[in-house]
Amino acid sequence: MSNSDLMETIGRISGVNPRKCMKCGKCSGACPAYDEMEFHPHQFVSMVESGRIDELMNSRGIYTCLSCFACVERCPRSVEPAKLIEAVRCACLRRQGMDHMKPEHIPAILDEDLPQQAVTSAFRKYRK
Amino acid sequence: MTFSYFPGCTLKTKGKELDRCGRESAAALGFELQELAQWQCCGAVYPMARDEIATRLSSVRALAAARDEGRELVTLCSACHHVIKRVNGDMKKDPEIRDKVNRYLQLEKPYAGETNVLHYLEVLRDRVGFGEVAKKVTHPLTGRKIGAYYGCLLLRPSKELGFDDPENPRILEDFIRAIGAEPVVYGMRNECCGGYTTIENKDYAKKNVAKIMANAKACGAEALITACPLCMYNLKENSEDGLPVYYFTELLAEALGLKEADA
Amino acid sequence: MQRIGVFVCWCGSNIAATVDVEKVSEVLGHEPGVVFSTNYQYMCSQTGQDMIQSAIRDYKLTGVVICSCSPRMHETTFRRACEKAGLNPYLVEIANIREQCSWIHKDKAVGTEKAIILGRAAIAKVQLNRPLTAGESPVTKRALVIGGGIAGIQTALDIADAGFPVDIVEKKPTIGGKMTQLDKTFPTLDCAACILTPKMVEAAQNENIHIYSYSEVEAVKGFVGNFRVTIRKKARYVKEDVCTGCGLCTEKCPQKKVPNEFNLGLDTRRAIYIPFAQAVPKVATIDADYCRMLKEGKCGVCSKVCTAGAIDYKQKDELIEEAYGAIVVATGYNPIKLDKFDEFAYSQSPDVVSSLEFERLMNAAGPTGGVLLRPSDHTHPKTLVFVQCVGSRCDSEEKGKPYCSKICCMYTAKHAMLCREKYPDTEVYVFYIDVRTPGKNFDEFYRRAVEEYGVHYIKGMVGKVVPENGKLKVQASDLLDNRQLHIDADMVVLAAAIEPDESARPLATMLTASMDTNNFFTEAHPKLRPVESPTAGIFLSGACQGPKDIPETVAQAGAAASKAIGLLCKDHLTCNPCVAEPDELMCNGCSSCEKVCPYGAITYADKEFRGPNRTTLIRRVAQVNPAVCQGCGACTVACPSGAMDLKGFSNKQIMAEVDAICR
Amino acid sequence: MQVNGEFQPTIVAFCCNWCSYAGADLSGTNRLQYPANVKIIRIPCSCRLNPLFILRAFQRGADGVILCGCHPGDCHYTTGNYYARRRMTLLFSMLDYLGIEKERTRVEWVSAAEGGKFAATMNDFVAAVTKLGPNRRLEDLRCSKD
Repeated sequence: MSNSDLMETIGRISGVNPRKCMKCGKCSGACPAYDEMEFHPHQFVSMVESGRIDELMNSRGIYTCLSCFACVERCPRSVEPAKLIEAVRCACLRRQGMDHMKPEHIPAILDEDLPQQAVTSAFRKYRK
Repeated sequence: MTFSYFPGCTLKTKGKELDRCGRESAAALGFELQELAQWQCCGAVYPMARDEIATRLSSVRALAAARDEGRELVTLCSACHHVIKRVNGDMKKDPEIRDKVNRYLQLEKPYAGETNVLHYLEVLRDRVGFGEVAKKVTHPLTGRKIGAYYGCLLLRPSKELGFDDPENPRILEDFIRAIGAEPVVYGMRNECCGGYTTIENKDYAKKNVAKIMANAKACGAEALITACPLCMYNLKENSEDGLPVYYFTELLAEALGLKEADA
Repeated sequence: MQRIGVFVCWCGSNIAATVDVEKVSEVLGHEPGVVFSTNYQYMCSQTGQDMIQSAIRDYKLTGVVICSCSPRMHETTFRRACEKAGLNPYLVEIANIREQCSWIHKDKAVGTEKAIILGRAAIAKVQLNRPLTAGESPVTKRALVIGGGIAGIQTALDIADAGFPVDIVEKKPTIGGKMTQLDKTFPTLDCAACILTPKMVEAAQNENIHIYSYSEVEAVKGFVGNFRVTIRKKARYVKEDVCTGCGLCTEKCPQKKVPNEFNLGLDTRRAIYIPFAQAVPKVATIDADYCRMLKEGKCGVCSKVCTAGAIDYKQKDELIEEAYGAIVVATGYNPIKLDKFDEFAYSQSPDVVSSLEFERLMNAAGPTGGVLLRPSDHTHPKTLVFVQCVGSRCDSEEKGKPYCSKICCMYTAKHAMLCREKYPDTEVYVFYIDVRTPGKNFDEFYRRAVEEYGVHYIKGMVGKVVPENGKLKVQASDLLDNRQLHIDADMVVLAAAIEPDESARPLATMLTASMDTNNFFTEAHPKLRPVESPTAGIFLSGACQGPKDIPETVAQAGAAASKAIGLLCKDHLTCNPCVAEPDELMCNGCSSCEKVCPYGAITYADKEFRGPNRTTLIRRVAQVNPAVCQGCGACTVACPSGAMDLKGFSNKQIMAEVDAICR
Repeated sequence: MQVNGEFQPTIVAFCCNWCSYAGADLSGTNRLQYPANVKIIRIPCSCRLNPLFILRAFQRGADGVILCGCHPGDCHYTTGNYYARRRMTLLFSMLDYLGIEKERTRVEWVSAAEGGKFAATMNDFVAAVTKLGPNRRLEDLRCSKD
């Protein structure tokens, strides 16, 4: 997919208009996963706007975003950065062989108390 | 008062206590949770991408089933509540998603968000009333200092969930008061515990949990309650010397005197 | 039979180059009703005007059509010329053959043909013109200022100085407004009270000014020059003219637990109180919500200690009616409530305060006597975090405001600077999105805060504040360093957005003044008429029109005063004669016109009409107040029976123009 | 109207006194050309336009009618253009019902500063109406010369 197609896809499936962003950085101030991401929520917004999507797709941050919606809740401009991060993650996972987690990994992770919910959500987040 | 009930995958397995105590307390409080005849896992995370249709279907099946029964749909698990309520919102407000889902499901009667989705706590607050709950309490948890742990899924995004004030919620605090205990308000109660990342990166989840625990302890909490099995797991497993954590329904059952009964 | 004169102007070559003026005057001369037609090089010149005037006399003209430049240019000139020759000025019509013909067409044949059609349309219209006389209405030489903050006080002082009586209506027990609560003012750091209180006293002592404190506007009737206003003087249970303001009652009152609004609830006052030492009028007021005597009929301590005998538990609200020629709105602003921004823990920790609360905590007359102490434990804070744009520049309607509140950047710089100046042991952080300092000496002031006082300005925003172990754990972003900051602060100060006072909207409805979606009053023109409301006779002063700092407020207050004075100077107002006029025989009193009138110019009266067979019947019919009607014509179209028409632009006149053009 | 065998539409433009009429003047001041088919009638406000005037124009042989007013929110009389907008919406749906092509009528907001927009709008409108050809449907043929 060309970069402009990627931008279009991300805009469409996220429903986010990055131009609404006023670059206040509240999303990154609110983010509990900040230190686990090399690109931070506010950067996702500006990098999607400027078309630097490949870099985002290759970043670890798309798998460490907790989808806790703190950025969505607190954004004064209703930009919803979490939806952008999700859209970049989807664009990545939907490519052949890009699954971030495979079923064969699971047995090693499982412990006595791990709820099904954790596995289900991880699969939803990490593979297509 | 009878509600359709969506237990969700975890409440049938690792989170049995949340479910069992919830149902028993419901009976004691005078309402019934009628489990949907057929339900499938909601998927545990809400599909934010607008073109994800398949991942919305199981929620819509549950919603349509509740509609056909003519009842409100109650969930206990925070994640199920989050997913089903938001998918319901999509079905109500997003014509494109609604149309695609309905074409896919071929229901007898297309679904358009008619069902009202309630969390068990909302039932306690809005249908039963915490005042009534307090009246039914036989074994008040007097003197116990309990911190409510909301996490993220119950509250946010508040525009869609409309559950409580997302930054200074009080529904669990009111609940704690209703069962005779003393609520401890602490700032981290609506911050994320690390969620599903515990599968991949335990240390990361531990860091989040440590902050929450430290804050709850510093504010004087002696135990935490939650409505989410994943939060429960994270708070318990990923904390070295953390506070005890309970499902809120466990304490509800205790306060209603249901604990000895089955002991 | 009409006798119409047509005058075609060449405008040098402006018109004559692309319009054959000879042909135009020739052809138009044959139009029905036209008895005289000519052309001349410059119709607007003295010679041209003389030509028109002598034609009016010589040919006994009953209507004049001038084919020339835009009526926006010289309509008044030609009307005046005709009036001098004894023709009613509203019997003149202009055909715009310059801006809308000669200047936009290159082909002379095309231009000439169009000019003829435009001339015909004007002739068709003037056939139906009726002489109109502009009415006059007298002006009541008294002004009302609603709101007694710095804006209202300044406006009142300026109007009073010009010699006109002014009344100030203030809903609080004292005038002074928000400025009384401020400590220092930017960018000069002079003490707010020191510059404001003399003005309050001046207002009280000025014999042209009457202050209705603890009063509200209840109803407004009338129109420019002739407003009739009902003022509700709320019962304060103290005789204003008897109370000496000694304050003994406020010391003896046993009800001590009333939150003190002057200090924003940071301390308490008594049930009988004087808001602050320099209050004007310095008169006690009983808070009926807390007074035991008023609630339960027991107590009466204040009455016993009052040697002047000023206490009157039986006092009732009083309604006062007064007439005014001009009304100035100065209802000001309030900081927004912060309960929807609890990520900053405002309702979870007393050490998270709004900027206005911080102002009180720094003020010598404030709850801490001017020593900066944390509200929670009265200790001296070491680390302070200021958060800007709390609730300003928000996208979502329910949570914040879409606009920039304008004053926050500067007062935050002031707070940070004062903090560092008084307490050099403090660390002060300011989180900003943009620093906006477009005012005289403003940017210099902000730079001083950074460079001389060492305030840490951080581009970024606070995302979460968590109270823990007596500290406030602040999590924020530093966008320029691209990192997340974690600061253990002792106090967090929130620069809350400001919004118009809640009394503004109901007041706007009473005044039929327009408002924007944020409840700020709209000005008549955003550039050229910034202190007037579109409703004649209503003027805007201060932050009720938009966020403003003190210098801007005072400047606007003076401007509003001068506009009001300009109005009050006149003995009579000339009205626009092109106003709506109902045909009473056709009107069925349905109120459709009244509903669309933006000025409230239409009322209804029951009138007696003669029916068939010598019967009479009383019908409700519309009446237009020509002094209020601005002549927009909305009512003429809304009227289902076609009873309403607009003078000067009547249905028949416009239809005649249409017919002439489509002929 | 036919000139040299070419159809020349008759266009009536109603312009509000405060914004659009001034905008038309400005396009003249700037010498911005637009076809001579357009004849402007000045009204105090767009809300003065009675839908009857438009019907009358069509009846008397106009091929297109355009209403120009202040931009929403900028009305000299505060709300007049909102009334105009609503009335025109209703009228247009009625004209549509009668089979009058919707390109024959138009509402445009032109401020006093938009001389360029005024000229461009008129050029565009005249071209659109020219393309449609003469208006026969509403014309009162009793008034017709031929």
